[in-house]
Amino acid sequence: MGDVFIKNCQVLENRQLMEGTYLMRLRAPEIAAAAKPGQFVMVRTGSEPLEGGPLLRRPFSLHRLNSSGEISLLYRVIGVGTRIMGGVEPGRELEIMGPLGRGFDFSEAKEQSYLVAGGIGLAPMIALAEAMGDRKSKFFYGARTSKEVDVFLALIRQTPYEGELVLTSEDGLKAAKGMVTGPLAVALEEEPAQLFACGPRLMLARVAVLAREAGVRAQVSLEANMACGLGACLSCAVERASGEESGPVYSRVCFEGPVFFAEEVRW
Amino acid sequence: MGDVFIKNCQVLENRQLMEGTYLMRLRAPEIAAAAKPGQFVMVRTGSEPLEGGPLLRRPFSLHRLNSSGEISLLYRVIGVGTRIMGGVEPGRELEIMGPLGRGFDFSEAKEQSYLVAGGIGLAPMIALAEAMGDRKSKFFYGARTSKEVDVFLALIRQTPYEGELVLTSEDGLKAAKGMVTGPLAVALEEEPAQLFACGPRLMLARVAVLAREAGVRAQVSLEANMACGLGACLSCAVERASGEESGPVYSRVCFEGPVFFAEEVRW
Amino acid sequence: MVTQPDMRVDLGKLVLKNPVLAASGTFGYGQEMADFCDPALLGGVVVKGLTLEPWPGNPPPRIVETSAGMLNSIGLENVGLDVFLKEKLPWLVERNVTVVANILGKTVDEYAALAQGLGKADGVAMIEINVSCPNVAAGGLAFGTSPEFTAQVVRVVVQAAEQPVMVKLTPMVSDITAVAEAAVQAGADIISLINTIPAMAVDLENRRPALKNVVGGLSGPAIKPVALRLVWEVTRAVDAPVIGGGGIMTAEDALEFLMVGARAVQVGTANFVDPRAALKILEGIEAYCKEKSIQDLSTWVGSLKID
Amino acid sequence: MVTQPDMRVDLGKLVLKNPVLAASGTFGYGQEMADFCDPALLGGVVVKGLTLEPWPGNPPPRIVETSAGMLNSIGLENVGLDVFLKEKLPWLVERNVTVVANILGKTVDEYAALAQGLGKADGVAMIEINVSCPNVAAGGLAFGTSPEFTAQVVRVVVQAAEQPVMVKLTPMVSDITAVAEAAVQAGADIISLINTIPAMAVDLENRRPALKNVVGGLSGPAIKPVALRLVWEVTRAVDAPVIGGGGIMTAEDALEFLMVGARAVQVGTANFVDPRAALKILEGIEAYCKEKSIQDLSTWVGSLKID
Ligand SMILES: Cc1cc2nc3c(=O)[nH]c(=O)nc-3n(C[C@H](O)[C@H](O)[C@H](O)COP(=O)(O)OP(=O)(O)OC[C@H]3O[C@@H](n4cnc5c(N)ncnc54)[C@H](O)[C@@H]3O)c2cc1C
Ligand SMILES: Cc1cc2nc3c(=O)[nH]c(=O)nc-3n(C[C@H](O)[C@H](O)[C@H](O)COP(=O)(O)OP(=O)(O)OC[C@H]3O[C@@H](n4cnc5c(N)ncnc54)[C@H](O)[C@@H]3O)c2cc1C
Ligand SMILES: Cc1cc2nc3c(=O)[nH]c(=O)nc-3n(C[C@H](O)[C@H](O)[C@H](O)COP(=O)(O)O)c2cc1C
Ligand SMILES: Cc1cc2nc3c(=O)[nH]c(=O)nc-3n(C[C@H](O)[C@H](O)[C@H](O)COP(=O)(O)O)c2cc1C
Ligand code: FES
Ligand code: FES
Repeated sequence: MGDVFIKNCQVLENRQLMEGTYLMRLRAPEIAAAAKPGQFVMVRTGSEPLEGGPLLRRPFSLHRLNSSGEISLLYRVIGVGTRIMGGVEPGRELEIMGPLGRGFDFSEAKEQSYLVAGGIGLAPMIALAEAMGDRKSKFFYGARTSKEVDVFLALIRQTPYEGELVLTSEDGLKAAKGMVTGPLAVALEEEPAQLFACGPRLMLARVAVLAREAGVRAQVSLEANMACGLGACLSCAVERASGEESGPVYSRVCFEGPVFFAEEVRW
Repeated sequence: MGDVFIKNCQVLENRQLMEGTYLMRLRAPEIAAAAKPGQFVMVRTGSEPLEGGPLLRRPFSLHRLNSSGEISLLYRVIGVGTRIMGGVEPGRELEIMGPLGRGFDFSEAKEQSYLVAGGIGLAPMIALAEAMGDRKSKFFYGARTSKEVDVFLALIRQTPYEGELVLTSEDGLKAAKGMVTGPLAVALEEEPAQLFACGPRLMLARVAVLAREAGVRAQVSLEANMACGLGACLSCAVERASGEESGPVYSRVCFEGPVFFAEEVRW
Repeated sequence: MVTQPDMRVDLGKLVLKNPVLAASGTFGYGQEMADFCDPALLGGVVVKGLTLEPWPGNPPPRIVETSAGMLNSIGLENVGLDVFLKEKLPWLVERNVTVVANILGKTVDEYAALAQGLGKADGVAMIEINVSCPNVAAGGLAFGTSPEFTAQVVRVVVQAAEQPVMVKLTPMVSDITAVAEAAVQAGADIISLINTIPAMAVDLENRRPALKNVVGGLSGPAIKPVALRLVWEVTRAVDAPVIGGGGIMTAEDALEFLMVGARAVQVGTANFVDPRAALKILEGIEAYCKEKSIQDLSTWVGSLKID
Repeated sequence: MVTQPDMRVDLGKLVLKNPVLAASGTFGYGQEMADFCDPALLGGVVVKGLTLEPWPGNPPPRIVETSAGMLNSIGLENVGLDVFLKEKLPWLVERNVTVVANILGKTVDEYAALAQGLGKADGVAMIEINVSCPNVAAGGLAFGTSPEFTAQVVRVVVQAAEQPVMVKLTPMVSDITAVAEAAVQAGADIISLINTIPAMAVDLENRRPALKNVVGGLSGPAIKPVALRLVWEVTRAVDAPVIGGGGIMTAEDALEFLMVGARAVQVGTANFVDPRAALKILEGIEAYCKEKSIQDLSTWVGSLKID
């Protein structure tokens, strides 16, 4: 797995990008140096039992990794843990564990790659886009609203990513109306390419089908409720495709994942 | 009981007076108007279950009451609730319930009254001293350290209280060495007077004995673990002196107290 | 269009105006919290557990806070049946409060005598049997830990009482459905659960138990998952209506108990945190019904979907 | 002068180097958390519950957080006895870890077979019997809810095993002392408790159980007061050494269990919150002993004062 750290990391910035979506920058030199795109960290949002806050750490993908020792998280406020995160003032420290899990494998760069993100699944895809640098790729992003499109554009433009952007939004404003898997299917027909994807489970299931049909491989980043993040508790099970005959077989999203090849997973 | 309120009160000031002891001023016009010395409030230091902080409210005596709608609490950091209080920034609001319980009865002012406070038991005694105004009285304060003596002097000098001050400290610096019940016993012998007291249980037990021996009445403010503060849960039991023959009988510190006549209590 | 949802609860022999009750021992005799919560607005008020004779309770300390919960060992301090009927009940009746009397005996005969005494009283809508008291005759374990003892108590109370009888189950048993079934077979009209879970805390510094009584009952959010599970098991095992509770702090918590199968809920510890809690929970349920267009709350009861 | 306190724990047939063990199912096979907690430094590592055959476990979601606690329904996913012996145990043995094997059978025979398989293995210091599995032959209630079934399982394991045998009790019984006594009479060397408390959570928005398995086990700070009470009851009822746990997050928590009478503790959920937790707790106990001049930790065990 490589090195894993638990560090008190100073929050450098914690900014609301739009209603309910925040970007947090942290000083975390060890983690930044060891991490690769697709890996995640676990953030402790609570403190001592009675003093309050949640018990378990919360998992977040690494959204940006930079060589000057910073990491970023892009997160959506869902419940108590992310609400607490949203209220953290810059200057304070958060205890972060990471980097964790298996990230994207983009060593064997093909001629062409398609990056596919839906909603907050954007978080790790920006790190990947950044790391892929000027390799030939297209970035497919499916937003719900035009506001999300704006946020995406602002984020991607901060990176040196130079590939083509293909945008959809559910409201059809500022981007093609519909789901991002629509244009993706078209692109795959025109030019098959390996896929990297993160987003809602239904989107990923569709990506898996498209990949199979196009005869390309897809790496997808999955989510699961997690307790330890280290492979010890077996909370974060995802059923493997292999388990069909002999009963189900599970993998750990935190350890064997969060990035899986689509064909490994039972959808 | 008179009116009781639950109000979100703005913290106007929250100042450390010495290591572990704080003074908090709050805007609480309804409570300030309804309260009298010896009554208390219950402060909510926690929030929603998972979000954290303690479940139950914490009881605190009213330390100052003023006609311009402010109340003050003088508190010592003991555990999680008071630690959270110590960290509250002015401007934020705390949910306060009060005024609660039976305060001091000083309507029948005798020629002379003795106010007796030990440690943080000072809190309600300042309110009482202030309310007694220029009636003839002496204030006995037992400190542990000279620093506590300084804090006491600073606090009492903010009030119009003009009675005599009799100070002791355990370290014997800046005040007579020993327990405050020493000089109190001497004073009672010279000139018996009704007693008003708040402090550690052992001090109050001694005050009760001195009162009995001197043939004067003593009102003492007691503490007990509390859940509701309203007389409903029966958590805050103190054994009554009356219950000797027929088995124990209990009173509620939050409702029949916190101020009791010493002879009501089984010490 | 949003209309007022029907919040009434059909308990068979009795219809409650709404599904939120104050739990025994957490609301005094209704009067103590009246400044903040008009007891007449609630589905019912279960008064502090009654014994035949007045009872002094345990020596202090009687409570201590724990992680997301509290322990109490009040020890059933109460005014006794007679004083309740003469001094406490009239105030409640005058205000039209739906009164549930919670009773506890040290023997089966005491339970019968309590039921008889209450049976004659106007204004007691229901009797709740607390079977958590140690059954001295049977070695000190609580009546409620055995289906047989529970049935025995229920039988005499049902016979002596004029009102519908509800049995409040103790959580600390290996098979709650056996106890619930025995209670229903013995004639109980309604099952309520859960009572507190026996537990303990210590004071490290003084090397002593935090409660003078050493052991107390755990309540509050900490026990909610245990309570939900027990309510789930019991509603699937018996046909009698179930009133659920344990750690309910918010309207969402209450809606969860209803969804799992409880027809009504009891709010306990939350009353201490905020004496307005029961009313806020009631209002929250109503608001939720309006938002989700639930016309009749009874359609929500037991609506949990299992694949 | 502060000297190094003696932290060893005498369990009769076995002496542990210190009183802090990692609880089964919360520390994997020791390897997973090794980056943060050297398992050799702990008093022992209880590995994930073993069954005879590999077991896939339950479908997800398998965990959910609750107030001061969590529910899990892992469903005993494990590699099975053979793979454990071949692939997991050697790593632990090589590092001198005190290994406790936690075993679970669906029948009495399976328990016996597990004990036999482990008995031959070098490097398993102790066997912990998990009696929380539903006893299919006896109507689906867990073995551990009945003194008789518990005794039955203990008897066959003690007979088949070469190592000292510890039984881990289920909290959800009305009289834990009866189960503990039966276990000791059947030959158990050590009692450990508590396992998780059966509980449930639901997802209001989706109207579904939060866990796919509907019911899971509650662990964490929420259950600490229940665990302390059970440890207290068992240590007073039986002479066999007791290892206590349930909601231990800090050294103070651990010291409380020891004060109440446990000779050692198991740290579970805390490992998830912080994989360094068990070590920090160990260090905290040591620091406390030094501060309070406790030369021999065993003098602290059971030092709770009752008036
Ligand atoms: C590998 C991984 C990477 C993730 N990356 C991101 C990211 O970059 N940005 C982002 O906004 N979110 C991300 N998530 C989801 C994020 O972890 C949850 O939204 C968050 O834990 C919610 O916590 P909460 O306390 O606010 O919500 P609550 O609903 O109060 O949480 C209750 C419990 O459910 C768990 N939980 C709730 N939602 C999820 C979820 N979708 N996935 C896993 N556990 C969940 C929580 O961790 C917690 O244990 C990721 C999840 C995983 C597993
Ligand atoms: C009527 C009354 C008036 C009080 N006035 C003051 C005051 O003016 N200034 C001040 O500093 N303190 C006062 N106290 C004590 C104060 O309530 C406690 O110090 C405080 O509740 C401790 O809370 P914690 O969470 O910090 O401590 P913890 O020890 O974490 O509290 C745990 C539990 O014990 C209870 N508790 C702990 N200590 C006491 C205590 N001494 N009395 C009652 N309950 C306690 C808490 O309320 C809580 O329920 C008063 C207590 C009572 C009953
Ligand atoms: C201080 C206190 C006193 C209680 N007294 C009684 C009682 O007299 N009779 C009874 O049946 N239950 C009693 N209970 C149990 C509650 O009615 C309720 O069943 C339990 O607290 C669980 O609900 P909660 O978590 O909402 O508090 C008492 C609980 C508390 C906290
Ligand atoms: C995720 C998880 C898995 C567990 N697996 C097992 C197991 O396989 N065998 C067992 O005896 N106990 C198992 N337990 C119970 C723990 O060992 C421990 O007894 C319980 O969690 C209470 O302690 P805690 O509150 O410190 O976690 C498991 C607990 C958790 C949280
Ligand atoms: S979160 Fe513990 S194994 Fe994945
Ligand atoms: S605190 Fe509830 S009766 Fe006094």
